[in-house]
Amino acid sequence: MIKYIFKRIVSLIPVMLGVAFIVFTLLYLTPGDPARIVMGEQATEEALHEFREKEGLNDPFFVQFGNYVVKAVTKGDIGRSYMTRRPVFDEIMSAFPATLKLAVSCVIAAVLFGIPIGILSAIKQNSFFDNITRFLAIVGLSMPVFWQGLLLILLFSVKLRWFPSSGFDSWATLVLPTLTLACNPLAVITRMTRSSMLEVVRQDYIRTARSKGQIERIVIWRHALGNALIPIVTVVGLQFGTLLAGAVLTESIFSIPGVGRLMVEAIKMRDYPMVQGGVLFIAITFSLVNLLVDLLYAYVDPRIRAQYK
Amino acid sequence: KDTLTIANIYDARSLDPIVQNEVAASGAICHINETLIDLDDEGNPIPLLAEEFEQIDPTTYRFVLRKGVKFHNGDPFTAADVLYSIERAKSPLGSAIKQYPEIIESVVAEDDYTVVIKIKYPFTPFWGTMAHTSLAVVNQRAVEEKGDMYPMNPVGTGPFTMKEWVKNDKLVLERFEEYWGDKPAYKTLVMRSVPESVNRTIELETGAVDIAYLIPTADVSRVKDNKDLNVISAYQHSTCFMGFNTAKEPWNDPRVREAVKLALDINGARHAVFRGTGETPVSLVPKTIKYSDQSATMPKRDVERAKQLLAEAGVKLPLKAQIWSNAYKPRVDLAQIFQAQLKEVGIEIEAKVLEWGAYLDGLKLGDHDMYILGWTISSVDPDGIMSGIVHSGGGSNYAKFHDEEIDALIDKGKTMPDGPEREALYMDLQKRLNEQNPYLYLYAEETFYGVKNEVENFIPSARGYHNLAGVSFK
Amino acid sequence: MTQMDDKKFILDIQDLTIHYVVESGTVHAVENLNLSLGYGENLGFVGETGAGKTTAALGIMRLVPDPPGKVIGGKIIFEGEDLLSKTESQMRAIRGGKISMIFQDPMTSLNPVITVDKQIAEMVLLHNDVTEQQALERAVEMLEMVGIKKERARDFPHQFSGGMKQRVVIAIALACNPALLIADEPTTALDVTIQAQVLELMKELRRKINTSLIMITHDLGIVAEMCDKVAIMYAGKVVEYASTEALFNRPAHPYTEGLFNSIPDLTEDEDELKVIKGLMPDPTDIPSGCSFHPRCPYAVETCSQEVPEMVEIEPGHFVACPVWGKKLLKDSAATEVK
Amino acid sequence: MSLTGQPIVEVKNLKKYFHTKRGMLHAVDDVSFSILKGETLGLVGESGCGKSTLGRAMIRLLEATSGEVKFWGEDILKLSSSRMKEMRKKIQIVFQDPYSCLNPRLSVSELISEPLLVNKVFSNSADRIKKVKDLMDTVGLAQRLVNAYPHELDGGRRQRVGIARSLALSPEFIVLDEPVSALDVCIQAQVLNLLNNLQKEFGYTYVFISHNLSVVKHVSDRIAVMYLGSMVELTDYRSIFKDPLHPYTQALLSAIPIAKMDVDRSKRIILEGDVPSPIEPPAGCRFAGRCRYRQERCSIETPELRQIDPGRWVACHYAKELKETV
Amino acid sequence: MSVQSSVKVKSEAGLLGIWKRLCKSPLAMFGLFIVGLLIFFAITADFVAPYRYDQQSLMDAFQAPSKEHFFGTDEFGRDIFSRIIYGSRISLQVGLIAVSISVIFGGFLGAVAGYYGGRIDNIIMRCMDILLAIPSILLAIAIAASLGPGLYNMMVAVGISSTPQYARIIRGSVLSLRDQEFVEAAKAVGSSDSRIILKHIIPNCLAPIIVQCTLGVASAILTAAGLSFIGLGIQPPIPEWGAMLSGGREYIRDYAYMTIFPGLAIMITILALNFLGDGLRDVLDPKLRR
Ligand SMILES: Nc1ncnc2c1ncn2[C@@H]1O[C@H](COP(=O)(O)OP(=O)(O)OP(=O)(O)O)[C@@H](O)[C@H]1O
Ligand SMILES: Nc1ncnc2c1ncn2[C@@H]1O[C@H](COP(=O)(O)OP(=O)(O)OP(=O)(O)O)[C@@H](O)[C@H]1O
Ligand SMILES: [Mg+2]
Ligand SMILES: [Mg+2]
Ligand code: NI
Repeated sequence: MIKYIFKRIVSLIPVMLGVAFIVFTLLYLTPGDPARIVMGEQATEEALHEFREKEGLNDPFFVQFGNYVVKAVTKGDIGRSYMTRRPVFDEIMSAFPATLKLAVSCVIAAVLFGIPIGILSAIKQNSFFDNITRFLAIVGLSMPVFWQGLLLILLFSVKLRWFPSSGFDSWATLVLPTLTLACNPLAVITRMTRSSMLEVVRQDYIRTARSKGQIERIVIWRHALGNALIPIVTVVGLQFGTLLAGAVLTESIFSIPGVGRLMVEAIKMRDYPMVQGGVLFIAITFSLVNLLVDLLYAYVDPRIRAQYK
Repeated sequence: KDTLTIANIYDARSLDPIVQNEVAASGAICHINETLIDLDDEGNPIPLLAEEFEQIDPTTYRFVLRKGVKFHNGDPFTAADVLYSIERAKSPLGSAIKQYPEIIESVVAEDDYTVVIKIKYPFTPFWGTMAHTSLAVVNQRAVEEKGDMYPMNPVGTGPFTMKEWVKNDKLVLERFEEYWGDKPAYKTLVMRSVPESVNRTIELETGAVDIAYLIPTADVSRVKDNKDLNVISAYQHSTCFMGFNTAKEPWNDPRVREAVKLALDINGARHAVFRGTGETPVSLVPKTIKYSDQSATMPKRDVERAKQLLAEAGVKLPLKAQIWSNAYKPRVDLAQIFQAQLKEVGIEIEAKVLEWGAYLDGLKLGDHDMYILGWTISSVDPDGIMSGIVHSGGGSNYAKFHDEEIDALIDKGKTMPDGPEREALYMDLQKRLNEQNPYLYLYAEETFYGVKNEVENFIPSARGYHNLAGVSFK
Repeated sequence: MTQMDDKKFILDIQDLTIHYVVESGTVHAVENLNLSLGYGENLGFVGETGAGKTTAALGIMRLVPDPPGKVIGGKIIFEGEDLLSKTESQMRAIRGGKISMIFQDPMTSLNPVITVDKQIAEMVLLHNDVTEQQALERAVEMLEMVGIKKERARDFPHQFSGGMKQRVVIAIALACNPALLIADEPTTALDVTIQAQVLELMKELRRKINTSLIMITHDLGIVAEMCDKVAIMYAGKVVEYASTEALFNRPAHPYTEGLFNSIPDLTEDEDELKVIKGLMPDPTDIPSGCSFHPRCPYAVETCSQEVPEMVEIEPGHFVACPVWGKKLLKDSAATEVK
Repeated sequence: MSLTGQPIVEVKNLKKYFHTKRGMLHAVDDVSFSILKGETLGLVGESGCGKSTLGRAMIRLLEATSGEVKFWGEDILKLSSSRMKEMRKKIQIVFQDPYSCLNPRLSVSELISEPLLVNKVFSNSADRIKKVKDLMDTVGLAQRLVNAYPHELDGGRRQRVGIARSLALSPEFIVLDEPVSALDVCIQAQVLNLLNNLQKEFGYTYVFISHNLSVVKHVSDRIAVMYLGSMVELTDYRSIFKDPLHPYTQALLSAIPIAKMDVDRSKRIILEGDVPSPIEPPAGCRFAGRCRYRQERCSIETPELRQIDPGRWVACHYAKELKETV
Repeated sequence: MSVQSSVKVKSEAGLLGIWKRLCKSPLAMFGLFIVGLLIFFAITADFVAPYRYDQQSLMDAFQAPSKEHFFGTDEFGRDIFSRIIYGSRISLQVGLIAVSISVIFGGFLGAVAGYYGGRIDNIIMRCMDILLAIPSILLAIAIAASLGPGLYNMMVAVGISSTPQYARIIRGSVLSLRDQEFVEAAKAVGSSDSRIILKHIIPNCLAPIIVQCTLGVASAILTAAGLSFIGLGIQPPIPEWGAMLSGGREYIRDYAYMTIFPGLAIMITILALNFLGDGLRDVLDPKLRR
């Protein structure tokens, strides 16, 4: 197992190099001069030049990329933000808690509701309840989050005044963003649970369990869910990974100081080190969540456990 | 009540005075670090950390420092701190604000409480420079101790000390009990950043904040109608204008520029976009700034005359052109209205909205026809805007405007001591500019601050950032 | 079939009808099925794919998937009581306890995420008043009985080969000494040598535990080896029912005969197989009268109109064919010519 | 049919290994034999013993690891791809699963005419259609099915389509990879009769792969028994059933349940244990672990497939001795 | 003993069969209807819309929905109804072109990776992993920022960022088809690689691709709207729904209809596409057919 984890982490290296390269290329192709944006319209030409020199922006592309990689690998230094002059890592870490909190609360909400609803929907296939949840799940997938967020603010902050519309300090501030953001994962998880359960309850071993005289509740929760969990874990992981990358739109609507907003700001401000570091960080987080999901597979399914040895 | 909560649109990017040159940062820093002097509403220097100051000769200034001032970490404030702060601002670290300390030739401490500053050449707006937050005094020991973490833990002599900073969410400041001056009436200052304008109003209405900056015009009447709330409006030292690319056919012809001016109903457009608030400027120099020429008038819209002028200039219609702008909504809206209005004279406009970085880059390359941009004056003097965008060597002269006589006037105005003579020069300058129309002045934005009734003494400043130390509750 | 004394039989199925209602129509999976099984008897249940063997077995277990399956009518008398009128919880006590079932495919009948000992213990726990520990001990015992070493008790199903999995399935089925064991093609998915192992094991265990057995298969060889009685099923109905000896030596239904002829004989050489023409009827659209008549070489006009009754042609040998006599005559004529 | 015809296919030292995560999988390990013109060679063995792999490697649907396969004396494993395409007309295959071997998107006529089309046998489509109809007649498919899609057909008919496809190019040699395993007994019998009749009529040479011994016996002239990638016995069909020599063959035969009452089942040999893994198999006789007669030598020395009697090949060190005892 | 079903629908494959089964699902039909309407609007916007999308009338700004303006007017007095109708053109284009880009790139890469396997597969899929590791909205933002805003750049951005998904799906189906016996059977009769891919593999993985496409169009429209919402989308006055929503959000409290209608338009479109996609999935998936 340890060896497997190690192997997976090693295999991240080329992917991360690729990610860094793509981001570098994109930024290189992006119009907009960081010096000018950072230093403002009123900066002198000389000052701009000095800035570019200092940040190595005048070097050829591959030299820049090489320097970056060498520094990152040898010193673990992914640069300083142009805007704040602080280490990129510190900056990300100051935005990450908010994103993490939001992601966790969304995933918890989505899992807590999605899985039971999905199961119920599957065991009562084609019932009224099933049809309604299926319908609502698609509706949940179809709502643009930014619109939903606005409407929620309109309803809960303006009309009812139940929850604050922005900020990020108390649990109350978490409610609306979670409500907005959890909709999509909830729908996805419900659908996945349903289809995966439907697949599993048709399996022979479920029939075997029933033929033992086992009561239905245990058949469903122990025999069926245990086996249906793999695809569910996958989507939960995927959703979590996506949420950890920052929910740009939700964060900006609810003024949440998260990674997504940080990244968008950084892109707009051409804060190259910030963008590079941020994307790398997100990619690593994403990959680590994937690894975690794969390890969870092994926990859930002994057949997969065997493969990791 | 001992907590004042305000909602601003952005958060400070850094609390290190020399890292950033932006309003939000200044608005936070000015509570923590102080400059030697401040400016009053007329732009005249008033004492702050310097008790006395004088101009010894055209390039030498002497400041006598206040005694008994303490930094938040307990260190006494002396001339050494001033030297350190200015040197630090001039070092490569301060490249983002380089244009301010650049003028300074040398700083000398005559004794522990006297500082003499020499500048490179006579520079009339120098007081403004000294009042800029980038030259605020920092504590050497704190800067060196904190290192990378300094911007998160700034130490100054100001009325507030740093307590907590959740980036992009809120900055919490606490009253500095050993402050040398009048201590604030409340204990805690919370500065939140709420980018969605609708949310700022909502937060104000729900009582979560006491002052909301930059209330959207759509919400002004709502806040006004709320019996618990009040709206305070202010103008800033800024002008928004539409520039022509005067290096490009046919915009190099002043008649074409005038035709465009006549074809537009700028006032009406401004009314629509800002819902009647604000003003349409008649000069490039904002009226809050000295020597602004308010005598000019905005001509009435005259489509026929515009067509005639275009014909005189030999422009083949329909003329295709682009108006560029960044994604700031009022500007985009204006561009769209102009698009409709210019269609009537046969100019077919494509409105091109660019993201800020790409926008500046594009302007630099100069493929544009017309562009909408604003200019905020940081040192309260007309020179800044003139040198910046009118002078042919100006770094932001995206209109590529070039007029030898005007250039000469600007160079001269820069070094002239204040007085009627200087005023006359700037009046002349503005008149000449208005004849050539390289820029059409679009709007001076009126900014609105939503304030709870119980909040007293909130006086917005035209600088765009506001010192809240004097605010009190009823 | 004439009505017989319930007491003689452990299981007596009367007019059982099970349908599947699906999009394309109603599948008449089991139609008016009559069948009985004495105590300790060993019944082979033979028929082609889709004849309704599994469905009938599931019907006995009351496990027909609903929807789409529907038990339309009939009675399933087990030890004197009708299973179809039992409540679900009464039924749960019978399932596994008194009747247990071995399913067709050992690869998929075991829960892949639960260790095998727990899967056996689950069965023990459900029907006996024991602690979990005791149940697990019993599970290990059962495993050893079916020839799996106890060290492997904590393994997961995927760690076993097909034959071993089938042994585990058998262990589960026999864990509570059921009175009736239904084995649904227990060896079809296995290789011949493994199949031989499993069949041998089943014979041995049956000797020990002495349950009644219903062996579902389409392999007449297995029937010959394992069973006392045989029921031949065609399109949802039993068409012939007899002792194995009688059926193999004197097949009476044309379908049974065709079935025998279709199997290449290992012990003799034949050049051409005598095949039954045509195909199994579409289960949603079963021919009227005798459902075999379109394929029957001896069919007469009445075959397409009247549903044939089960007739006892010799003691204990029932056949549902009105023309069996004629056919038999022909048969004997043929032998004479030889 | 005599056993002294011309060898149409000669397989020499054919090996096919697969790289798997757990090591090299010896699916077919050093197999040599020849097939005579017009005969049917039955290939039996348990699941996973490499029957299909051998069948596919023989006709180069899989690239063999080493060895040669001579078709009329020409090594087809070394042919260029264009020559191989020519050769494919002579060599065909029918697959096990009639459900997955037909492209569900193509109609019966498209399916049957595909070989004609890709090999450009007919230049005009009318001829092609005629040929398709002829083929359908040959395999006993009603003409009305010409536009049907595979899912509308039952297994037997699908298998007939598969057979028609492989007959389209008039091959000489056909590999039948379990053509009836997925079919019910009655339909199986129909297809077996069809294959038999076709062989009689056109003189095809078959390799008939199956794990059902009674079926193999029914159709084959000679039978080869495979165990774990290697061939353990190759004999004419009568003798293999009368007196099998290899211990594995003996066990295999005795394991078959016979649908008759009056057979003696007492001599059944029940093998212990399971088929071992073909991954990195140990040296020596592969059957040694389960063999009743195993000696020390068996797990050291790999037995060759040797001719014991004329036409009887056995891969067992003690074949002669066993023969005596039987 | 019971009523026998007399008619039997035999034909299940082929377009007709698909159509028939699709007809049985009311939600899928609803989806199809809305999509049809959308296409109709997109084509005939010039005739159907009561006003032009950029026709301003500052006097008529902020009018609530009425007979003249079904959905009211915006801050320039432009008719929101007309703008939404014109907007369908944009959304449809964004959806279709973005999806075409990802299908073409993703399909090609996925098919090559799946069919040839081995090292090629490895290289292609690692590249896709890299793209996948960058969150798609971020990638879209970065691409939009680097190419500059605008309709076509946005389509490219959205298209590229969802390429890996298609590559994965197509690789998956090719991989499973490659091992099907009918592919081998085609090889056995001498078919060339290109024939196998074009005639045998592609048609058989069409079903998951079609489904993914309908859903992909939906998510492309959403992503595009999201980009517009944060100001990286389309140039005004082009009536992109997301941009309309973004523009109207300042007025949400007084003139909620300015945000509600474009939002509804997006939602109904996505809903319809999802219904259609789900319906198609049920119809085309042989596993669900049984
Ligand atoms: N869940 C189901 N839904 C619809 N039809 C079904 C279902 N299960 C079985 N059938 C149909 O009922 C008929 C009888 O099926 P059953 O499984 O009982 O046959 P069987 O004799 O066990 O066949 P096999 O030998 O293949 O196991 C078949 O036509 C089958 O297609
Ligand atoms: N493409 C492949 N990659 C890896 N291993 C394979 C591959 N194809 C077959 N094998 C392995 O090679 C061995 C022989 O397989 P093969 O399919 O030839 O057996 P078989 O005798 O035809 O079995 P069956 O009776 O089940 O069809 C098996 O262990 C199988 O798992
Ligand atoms: Mg069955
Ligand atoms: Mg095979
Ligand atoms: Ni009926």
